[in-house]
Amino acid sequence: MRVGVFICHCGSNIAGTVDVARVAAEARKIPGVAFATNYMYTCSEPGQDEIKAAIKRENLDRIVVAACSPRMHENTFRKTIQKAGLNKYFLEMANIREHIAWIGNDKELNTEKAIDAVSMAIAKVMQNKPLHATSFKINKRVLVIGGGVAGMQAALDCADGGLDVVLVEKSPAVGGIMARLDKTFPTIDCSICILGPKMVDVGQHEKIKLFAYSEIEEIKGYIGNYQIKIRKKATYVDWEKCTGCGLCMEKCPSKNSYDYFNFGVAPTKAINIPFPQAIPKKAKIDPNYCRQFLKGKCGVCAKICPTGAINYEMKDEIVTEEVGAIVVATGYGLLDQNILTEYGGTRYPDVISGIQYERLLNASGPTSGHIERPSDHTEPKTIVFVSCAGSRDKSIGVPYCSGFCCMYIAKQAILTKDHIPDSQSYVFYMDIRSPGKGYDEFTRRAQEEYGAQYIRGRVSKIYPKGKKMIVRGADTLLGTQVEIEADLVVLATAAIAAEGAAEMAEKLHISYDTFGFYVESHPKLRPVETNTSGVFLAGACQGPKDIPSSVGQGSAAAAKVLSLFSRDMLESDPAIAQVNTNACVGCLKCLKTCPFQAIVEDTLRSGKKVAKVIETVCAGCGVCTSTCPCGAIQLQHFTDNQLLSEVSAICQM
Amino acid sequence: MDALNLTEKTDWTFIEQFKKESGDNPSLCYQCGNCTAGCPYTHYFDYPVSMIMRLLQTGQKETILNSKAIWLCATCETCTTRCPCEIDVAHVMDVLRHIARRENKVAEKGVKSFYDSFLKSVKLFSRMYEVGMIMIYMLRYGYMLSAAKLGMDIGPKFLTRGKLSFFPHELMGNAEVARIFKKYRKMEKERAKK
Amino acid sequence: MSDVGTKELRIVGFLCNWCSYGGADTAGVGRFKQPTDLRIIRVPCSGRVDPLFVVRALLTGADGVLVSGCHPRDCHYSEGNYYARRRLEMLRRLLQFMGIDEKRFHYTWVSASEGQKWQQVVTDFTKQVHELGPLHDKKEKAD
Amino acid sequence: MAEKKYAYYSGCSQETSSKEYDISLRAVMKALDVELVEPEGWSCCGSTPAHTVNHVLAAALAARNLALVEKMNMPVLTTPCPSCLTAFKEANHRMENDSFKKDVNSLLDNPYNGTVDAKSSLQIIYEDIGLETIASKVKYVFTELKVAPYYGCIMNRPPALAKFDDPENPIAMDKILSALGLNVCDFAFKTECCGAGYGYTKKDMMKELTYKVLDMARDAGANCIAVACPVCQMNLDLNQKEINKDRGSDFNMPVIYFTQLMGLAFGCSPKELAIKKLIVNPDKLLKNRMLKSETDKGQDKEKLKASA
Ligand SMILES: Cc1cc2nc3c(=O)[nH]c(=O)nc-3n(C[C@H](O)[C@H](O)[C@H](O)COP(=O)(O)OP(=O)(O)OC[C@H]3O[C@@H](n4cnc5c(N)ncnc54)[C@H](O)[C@@H]3O)c2cc1C
Ligand SMILES: Cc1cc2nc3c(=O)[nH]c(=O)nc-3n(C[C@H](O)[C@H](O)[C@H](O)COP(=O)(O)OP(=O)(O)OC[C@H]3O[C@@H](n4cnc5c(N)ncnc54)[C@H](O)[C@@H]3O)c2cc1C
Ligand code: SF4
Ligand code: SF4
Ligand code: SF4
Ligand code: SF4
Ligand code: SF4
Ligand code: SF4
Ligand code: SF4
Ligand code: SF4
Repeated sequence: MRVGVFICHCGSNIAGTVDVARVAAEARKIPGVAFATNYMYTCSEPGQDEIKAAIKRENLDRIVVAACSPRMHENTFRKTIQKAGLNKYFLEMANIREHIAWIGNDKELNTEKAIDAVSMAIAKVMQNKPLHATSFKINKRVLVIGGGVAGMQAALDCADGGLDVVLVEKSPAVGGIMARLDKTFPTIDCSICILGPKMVDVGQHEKIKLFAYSEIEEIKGYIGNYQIKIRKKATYVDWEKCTGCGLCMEKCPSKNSYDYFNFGVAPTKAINIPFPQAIPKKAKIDPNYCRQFLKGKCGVCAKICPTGAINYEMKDEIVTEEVGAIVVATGYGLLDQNILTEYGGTRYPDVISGIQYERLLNASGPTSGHIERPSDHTEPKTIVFVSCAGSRDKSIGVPYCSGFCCMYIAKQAILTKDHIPDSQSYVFYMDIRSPGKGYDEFTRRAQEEYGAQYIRGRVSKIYPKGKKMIVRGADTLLGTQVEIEADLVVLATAAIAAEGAAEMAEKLHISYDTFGFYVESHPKLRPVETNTSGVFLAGACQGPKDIPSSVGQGSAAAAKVLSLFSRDMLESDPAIAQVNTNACVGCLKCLKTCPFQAIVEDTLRSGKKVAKVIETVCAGCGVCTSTCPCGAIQLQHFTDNQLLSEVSAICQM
Repeated sequence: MDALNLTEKTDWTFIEQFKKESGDNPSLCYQCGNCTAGCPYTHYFDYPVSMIMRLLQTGQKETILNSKAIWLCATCETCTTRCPCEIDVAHVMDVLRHIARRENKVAEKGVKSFYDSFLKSVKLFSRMYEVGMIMIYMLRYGYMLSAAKLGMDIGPKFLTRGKLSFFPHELMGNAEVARIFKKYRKMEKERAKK
Repeated sequence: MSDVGTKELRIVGFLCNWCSYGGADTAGVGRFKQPTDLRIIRVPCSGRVDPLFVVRALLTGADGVLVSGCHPRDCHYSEGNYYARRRLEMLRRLLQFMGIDEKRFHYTWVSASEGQKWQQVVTDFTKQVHELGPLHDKKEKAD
Repeated sequence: MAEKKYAYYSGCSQETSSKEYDISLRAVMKALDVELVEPEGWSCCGSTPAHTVNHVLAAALAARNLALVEKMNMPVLTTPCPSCLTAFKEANHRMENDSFKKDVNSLLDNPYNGTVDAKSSLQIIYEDIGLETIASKVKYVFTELKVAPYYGCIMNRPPALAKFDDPENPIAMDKILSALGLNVCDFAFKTECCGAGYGYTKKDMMKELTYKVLDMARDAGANCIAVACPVCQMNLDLNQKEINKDRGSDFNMPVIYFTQLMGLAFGCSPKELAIKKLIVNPDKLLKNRMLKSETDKGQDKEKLKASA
């Protein structure tokens, strides 16, 4: 065996705190090593050429690259050695950057540690076997979860690209938060006017199969071949028959149903179509408020419906869809105002959230676009906006910036002036975050043209006095406490992970951060991919973002799906489990533990019962390998021998 | 006025001393002003509390130790409760008072004297004994005028309702309590030597 | 690092590729300083860690072994870490029978985004092993 | 035998300027069948003045008392005074640190091991005794009272230390008063500072803060204030005349300990509760009282009216 070892400087990233020349020198002493060198930037083109040249020149058959994390460049170097004619599994990487050079400054200790890391990699690579991928067919249908603007964009781009799309939306209509907005920054165009046509397209596109008021029940399979179980929740209205005429809603006597679409600004009927432009435009009964469900009598809607669509007996229904890739676009949620007790929580009707204010501004909202105080329906003259209401607040576990509220506050301040010319807006802010194109100009306009008073400081307390709400804050630029007697207070409540985000991540086997936002594969270079191949992200489910970024990501995710589906076959990862039928005693312990049901019982010609791995199903976790009492089932590339050789490399010295 | 020359006038040792003594990290403060916004006493402060935090970040030792603010803070905990960065601001003010005491820089002598009288009364009587405390406050610190006024305001109302007793409670001094103070002085002296 | 004691000890870490290995990467990217005793072996899943690996390491020269995987319910392979937990919990009890202080072995969950938590885990565990001292009368590394 | 038993630290003020708090609390606890055991030879907790000097000294003054309770083998010490409560909680919290604990114990004759939990009497009444029991003891309902419940600044703060109720909108006292059948106002200044210990040194400052609280209580429609802190009580009660003189206002708002209100509802006599010690006389407001059994009926009628 002739192992070649390449130690990377990564500029000064590694060489600054690791004596790379000494690591190479020590590597050379290890039996089996035929060649060892150190190089400035190994991943650069000349760096890779150097590896290829050395393979030829030195006749190397195994390669160790000691550099950054394999999560960064393993694929790069696998391709490199493949080009030089080696099987790509004859590569091992030693992570001497993230795990060594960057976490300590003691060059002596770091160098020792790097030598160990290289020894381990050498020990392992000598055990490596050539592995060959097999290819399988892709099911070229895509599932999009979440029908907000990001999900719709992804669905439309995929459908326009010729793919069959399954779109699953949890609520009764698509559109997400954007469908609730009045106007959008920084251009102040009507939100539903630009979103409406997209929603109609989604509803009518022959390639898009829309499941509204539905949720993902179960996801099975792997990239190229997923089986999805979808729960169609009972609406108690047969949507095949419902024409969306709205008669039922008019006549329903249960008038105090919570209006999810309007964030509770005003009540709605127990049977309702969420908003005039809803797609699909179908009615749905809320059994928490319907008298038929609560008291067992009413039936008004059933009597009135001209198409006989009402069905109080309806049950949830499970349907199965098969797809080859998944785009997750489940968006975000908003912080429960009740947590902000210093602002009164929801105790004071005239302290509302930004999204509720958006509904008050909206011409098709519950007040037909007249701004009024929820308490007495009068027109407010003094409106105070409180930014970062719960955002950037470590004390409640939301240390991050919600990203878009600075901008929408400026928008709302501008719109307020348009609606009520003799009004005065005040905005409490800590920083104005407006780094997009035309954004800062926009927040400036709110101040310069629309006269909004911006006060630099946080608000500490809000309380009622007479008919006014007193907002007590600081003006840190004046260095003083200030109070404003407001008619209406609008809190820019923090953006948080969507409800159920963690459960969804678990179904998809993707990671989420401490706050419940999904983790992308690389924060800069793979922003819409996840670490689970075949699953892509779009929109605010990955972190708070505004509409332009959400749409951009929706398109980007679609492009990723289209490029994945541009091939007919996919290569499987050959690092899967393999049974040594000689050693297997047929106990089937492995079968019981495999999380993917990838193992079946098989009978050899001799009649012997053994375990057998279904190649396309095995995900390569290795749980079976650590289960088997005989060492008969081995996860390729991570066999007992390979891992123990690494242990030996560092322990038996 | 000249620009504040931060190269010369940043007292890094003071910042370090503060950090060590308090266990608080002034860098956590992002100057949102919430503490000032909620502080009931801010109108009486010479520097609002968020500015004290800023002065601390920039190592302005003299300004801080000579401020009235640190003595007028009532430890009401409003700032600590609402600080989004989880800084125990009231504790910061407390520690600044300790440093100011040690360095003999007390901008609000009356407030300090009151605290001292209170403790003196505790040392003597082992419990706070209001009449005794007021007498100490009057005698030792010569605040005759205000004290006389105090006597006028509070005395009659309290005495007629049997609220102030002229005599301390039966306990009348407990050797252990006095010892706590004695041992504490000794501890302080030893610390100072080091 | 100096604050955990004088001489380096030998600690072997088994880290799952998806979460903890990524978490250690994140800690590195964030330049979160850590003690240097740890040597990391990458495994696909914490469920791949055979208790025998741990025993082998401890018997042949390691002073401590750390296993870290994805948080329960967040496993890249659905439930590999549940198997890991069950097995490693058994192992902990076994170690006592073998006369090895169970404090030399630790398993935990660190996700790819938790760089700071990883720093804490490494620092704490290294400190814990240093408090116990070396497990073997090791020859100097040079020979 | 009493059903529940607690170590009880009345605090210095409750011996002098706010005797009525101690007296009424004891009466209420007796009615509720709770035994209070005072540690013998207790001393001052150190209060605010001590912690402005040094935290070790402050903790030692507090811990001396906790050590007495520890010796009595009682796990919980209750005190009506939020200032004492904070002193005890601070001491407990800081003494979790070993070197701090060593320093504190070096000042004490008998070391304290940190095993005694300090809880306000309000918390004990709210959590351990509970609203149901309280409601079951009510004999009279005082129909004239419109109460603003005032907790003061440190009863629930900082939340990490207090570990009781909400630091911005506490409700324990509201619920207790409601259980007494009283009319409780939605009061926004429940935790605004009343002027603290500045009554002696910075009177104008104190009066300004007191004014704000009184003003807000009146705004909320209250005709009296319920308190749970001797300092709050003194500041709010003692200075109304002067404030009226300064500002031309006309406050005459009784400031009553919540324990006195409980006692009155339970049927204790004003004398048993030392009502006379209050400066602003509440007698007029207390004149109208109804037997609870009657008000229940009345309320039912009102409810019927309202729903009709
Ligand atoms: C008050 C306010 C004003 C704003 N104004 C502007 C503005 O003017 N300009 C601008 O650019 N941005 C604005 N924004 C930001 C804007 O709302 C977001 O950028 C945008 O909505 C993100 O789109 P999304 O599709 O990623 O997520 P969402 O809009 O949240 O859509 C997600 C969709 O997924 C669905 N879903 C969630 N979970 C599941 C599940 N488990 N299964 C199936 N479906 C699921 C939801 O029901 C929803 O329909 C504003 C935000 C707020 C709060
Ligand atoms: C000091 C500084 C620090 C930064 N740090 C960060 C950071 O830490 N993280 C981060 O995310 N971002 C950072 N940025 C921003 C980052 O530089 C940009 O986001 C990124 O470079 C944009 O990439 P791009 O490909 O769009 O444009 P560019 O990097 O500008 O690339 C454009 C390319 O097009 C070529 N080109 C131009 N005109 C023509 C033409 N007519 N014909 C052919 N070729 C042409 C140019 O030569 C150039 O190679 C930083 C920026 C600065 C200034
Ligand atoms: S359920 Fe019937 S009445 Fe209601 S909207 Fe549909 S078709 Fe019209
Ligand atoms: S049955 Fe329910 S949904 Fe239908 S009209 Fe009656 S209350 Fe409304
Ligand atoms: S976008 Fe602005 S208002 Fe929103 S959290 Fe960030 S800084 Fe605060
Ligand atoms: S211009 Fe650059 S430096 Fe200035 S606020 Fe914007 S991003 Fe920050
Ligand atoms: S556990 Fe091992 S021996 Fe048992 S069936 Fe599976 S491979 Fe065969
Ligand atoms: S490695 Fe083993 S346990 Fe894991 S998926 Fe494959 S067969 Fe199943
Ligand atoms: S509230 Fe906290 S973060 Fe804000 S200015 Fe005060 S100390 Fe700083
Ligand atoms: S603790 Fe002191 S600084 Fe903080 S709010 Fe109260 S008085 Fe102001």
